[in-house]
Amino acid sequence: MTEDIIVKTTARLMTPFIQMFGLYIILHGHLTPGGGFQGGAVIGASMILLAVVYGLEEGEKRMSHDLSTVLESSTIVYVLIGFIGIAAGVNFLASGAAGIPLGRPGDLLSGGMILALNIVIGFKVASTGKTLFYTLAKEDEG
Amino acid sequence: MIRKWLIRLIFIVLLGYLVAGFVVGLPPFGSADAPAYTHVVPRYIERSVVETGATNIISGIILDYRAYDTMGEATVLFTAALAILSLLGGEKDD
Amino acid sequence: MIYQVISQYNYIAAVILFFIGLYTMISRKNLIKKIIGLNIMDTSVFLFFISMGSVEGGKAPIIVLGSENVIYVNPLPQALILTAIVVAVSVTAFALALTVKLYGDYGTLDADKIRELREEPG
Amino acid sequence: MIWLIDLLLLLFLIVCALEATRNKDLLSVVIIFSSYSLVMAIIWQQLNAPDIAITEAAVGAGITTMLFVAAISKTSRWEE
Amino acid sequence: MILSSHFPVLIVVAPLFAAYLMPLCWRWKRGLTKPIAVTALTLSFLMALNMAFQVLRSGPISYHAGNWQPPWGIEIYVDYLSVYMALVVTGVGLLILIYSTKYSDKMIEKGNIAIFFALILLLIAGLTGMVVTGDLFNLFVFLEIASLASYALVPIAGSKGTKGRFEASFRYLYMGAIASTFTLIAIGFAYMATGTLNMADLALRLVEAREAYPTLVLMSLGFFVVGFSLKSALFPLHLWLPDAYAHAPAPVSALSSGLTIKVMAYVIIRLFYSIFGIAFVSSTGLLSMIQIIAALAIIIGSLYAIAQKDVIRILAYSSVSQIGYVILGATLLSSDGFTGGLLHILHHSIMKGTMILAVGAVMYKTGKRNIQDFKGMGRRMPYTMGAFSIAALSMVGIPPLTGFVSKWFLLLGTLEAKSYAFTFVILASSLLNAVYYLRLINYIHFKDPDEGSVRVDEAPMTMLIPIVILGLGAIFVGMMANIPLTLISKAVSSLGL
Repeated sequence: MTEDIIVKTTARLMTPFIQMFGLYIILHGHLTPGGGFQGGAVIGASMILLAVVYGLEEGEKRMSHDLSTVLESSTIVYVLIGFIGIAAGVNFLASGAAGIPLGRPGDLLSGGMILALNIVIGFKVASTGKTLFYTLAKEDEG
Repeated sequence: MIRKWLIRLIFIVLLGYLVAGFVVGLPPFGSADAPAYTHVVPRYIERSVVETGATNIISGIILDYRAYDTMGEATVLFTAALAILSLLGGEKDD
Repeated sequence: MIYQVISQYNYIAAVILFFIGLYTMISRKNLIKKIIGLNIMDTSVFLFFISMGSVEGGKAPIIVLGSENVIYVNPLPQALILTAIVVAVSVTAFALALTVKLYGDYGTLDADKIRELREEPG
Repeated sequence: MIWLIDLLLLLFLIVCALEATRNKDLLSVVIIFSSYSLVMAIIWQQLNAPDIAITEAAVGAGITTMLFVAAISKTSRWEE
Repeated sequence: MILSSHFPVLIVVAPLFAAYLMPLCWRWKRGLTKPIAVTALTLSFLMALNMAFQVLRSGPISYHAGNWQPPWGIEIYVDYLSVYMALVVTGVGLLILIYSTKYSDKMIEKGNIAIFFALILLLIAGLTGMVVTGDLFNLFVFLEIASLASYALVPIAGSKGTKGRFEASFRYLYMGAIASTFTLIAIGFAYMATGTLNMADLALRLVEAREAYPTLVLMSLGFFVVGFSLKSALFPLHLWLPDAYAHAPAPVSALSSGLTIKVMAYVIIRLFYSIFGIAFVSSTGLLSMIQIIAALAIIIGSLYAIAQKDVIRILAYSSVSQIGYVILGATLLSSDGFTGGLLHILHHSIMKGTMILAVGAVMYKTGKRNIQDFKGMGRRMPYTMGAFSIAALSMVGIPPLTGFVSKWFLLLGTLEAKSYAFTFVILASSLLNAVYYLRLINYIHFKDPDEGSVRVDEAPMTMLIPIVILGLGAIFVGMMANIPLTLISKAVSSLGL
């Protein structure tokens, strides 16, 4: 990676905003265009940007291996949310029927399980995007 | 060389056939009377706000009406991550 | 007849892109080219789906609370395509990982050369 | 008038796809493919599919392109 | 709260859940990896068994995921055919998984073991999901899970695998991706013509749609058939299969051959009978075309198998031939033929499973699998090779083994349909099967081993038990064919034959 001060500074300044934007897309997925996939992809892309500008090792430092293992398996939470339906006596992945409050349409806290599922998907997509790129771009040691 | 041109020829003929013979048979573009718009979808459009609480209908569909699909989709991502890790990832014993 | 064909230009473009992608997949020997072809083919299918969901005078399927008599476009194909895009990315990523490994083994990305190299040792 | 713009965008897509098939420099192909994805995103916005447009812009033009670039940087840039 | 009413979804979720746990286990509690995998699949199998009784007692089960009514939400629909396939998939899958627990220690790179089990679980969950779903797009999603897992399982052995494994996997992916795209297009066409994705609803609405949008329905059917013919390796679209089998680890070959291509054939059956309607399919002329293709597959697959030297490749080409039997049986339009085709699914899953696992056990011991290396193996690994021989004899169709029963029904079917050419094809192919399987048996039991070949003894218990159970299954199912036949005959009559 070249020592380009402009690129590095810009990347450092931009990354928090990009990630904030990604988070916004995730959290407002049930109100505005976007959702877990889109926001997760934006956050994943911001991590890829960091890796491209600063090199892979620097990016690796920001996320420990344990954490990314846990995030890889975050789909478990999706299934657990699905079990709420069964626990409530209705079917798998039921939301309104399981008695999860739907809230007032238009509020941030509305939409039953949609918000929670969006967050799970967002983490999942971001971490997978990061894993895919890092694994593909990593130099072979042997 | 002949094989290459043969493939191209077959492709162009197929393409012409499809464009002429098949596109005509589709419901008109942008029509509101097409079956795709009149059978299942009206409920999503009219009642998703009441039934799922989401104003974004697409969120309502993928994470509530068809949430089981989305679980599968997250699983596809999980599979892809595992698949790549098995090829290029982590610890190797020699 | 001609008008009927012309007015469906989205579908025509999707069909043409589909065949360009399929042609790239079949005729090019380079593995990365094949994967690009696969992606073009996939996006053409997505274009077809989204065009199918389009409705004359329709708005994006985000409900504006309080407004009435708004026509929205068909949201279901869009929801399906969201899933399909993720699937396409997963397959692409895995295919690219395989090409990296193949290059490491054979030093080339040409499908024919790889086959020759593989059959040489017996 | 708006249909003319749509038509131009679709033509641009087809030209991009053809060029991606023809070009021998894989890195150029990937960049062309990236712009193809962006134009596709615009078309989807035109067709009132903002969700898909955002996804395509973030995934197709962002993540997929970076994956291609990473793969090309570890293999060869030229198609023989 | 009755848990058993949730079995249609839990049967898929249990292996998925275990698969999600695999990376966590590998990181913190390595000892738990294999027990969790086996437990999850055992649960799945028990649920399938329970569902079989439920279905036999009170008819098909319809489960609405998320409590949404079918055309709007996703319906999981378990009828006789689905539950039969689910039993085959989870049962054979469980035995293969138990076998892999030992096999993976030596034959899979250590860093990949957890991923290996996770992918096997994902593959089986994907196949089960495809079998029980009642929604077309859901079918596509689970198809992708299963496909991606099976592409990734081919090169999983890492540095312990063969040299061509990446190329085999790439070829498989290349064909599979085209097939998946075709399937997606077909789903798009079907949706465009009818406006629904639910299979039962689709079947109703297609009747009208055939009048309104004839080309669309026809194209949808065509793309479906091409896509799933590719996936099920129906001749002449089988080119990916021998390589993928030869380079994959033995349990993976057993899974693909025993289960994956069978489930793809199941989807073809489902499309023909439950969605498009067999009368319509037959009126388009597609049905007779597929009959001929299947007959060609039977003969040409066997001929290729005779020419091979590598035992796994013999078995791979034999699979190409056997999938022909299943498809031929399903398209004969006679109830006996259909029964034979469905029974052949069970028969072939068990037999091919036994044989590939037995070959895997030999590879585990000697690292070789050329037909020459099998000389005298019968004396060194008597139980493994005994099971192998039973399976091979069953494939040839010796009575009282299963192969005989399914081929008998197929023959009756061809006679009932008055397609005497196909009667001849089945008889001729039995002869061809006999040529290569009896040659194998001859090598194994009646030849002396080469001088200086590796001395080996019986395979370890965890590997031997699944092989022997599967081998005994050949005798058991053959003798008591009425047990699977109760389910199959209900499936056949419920599909309208």
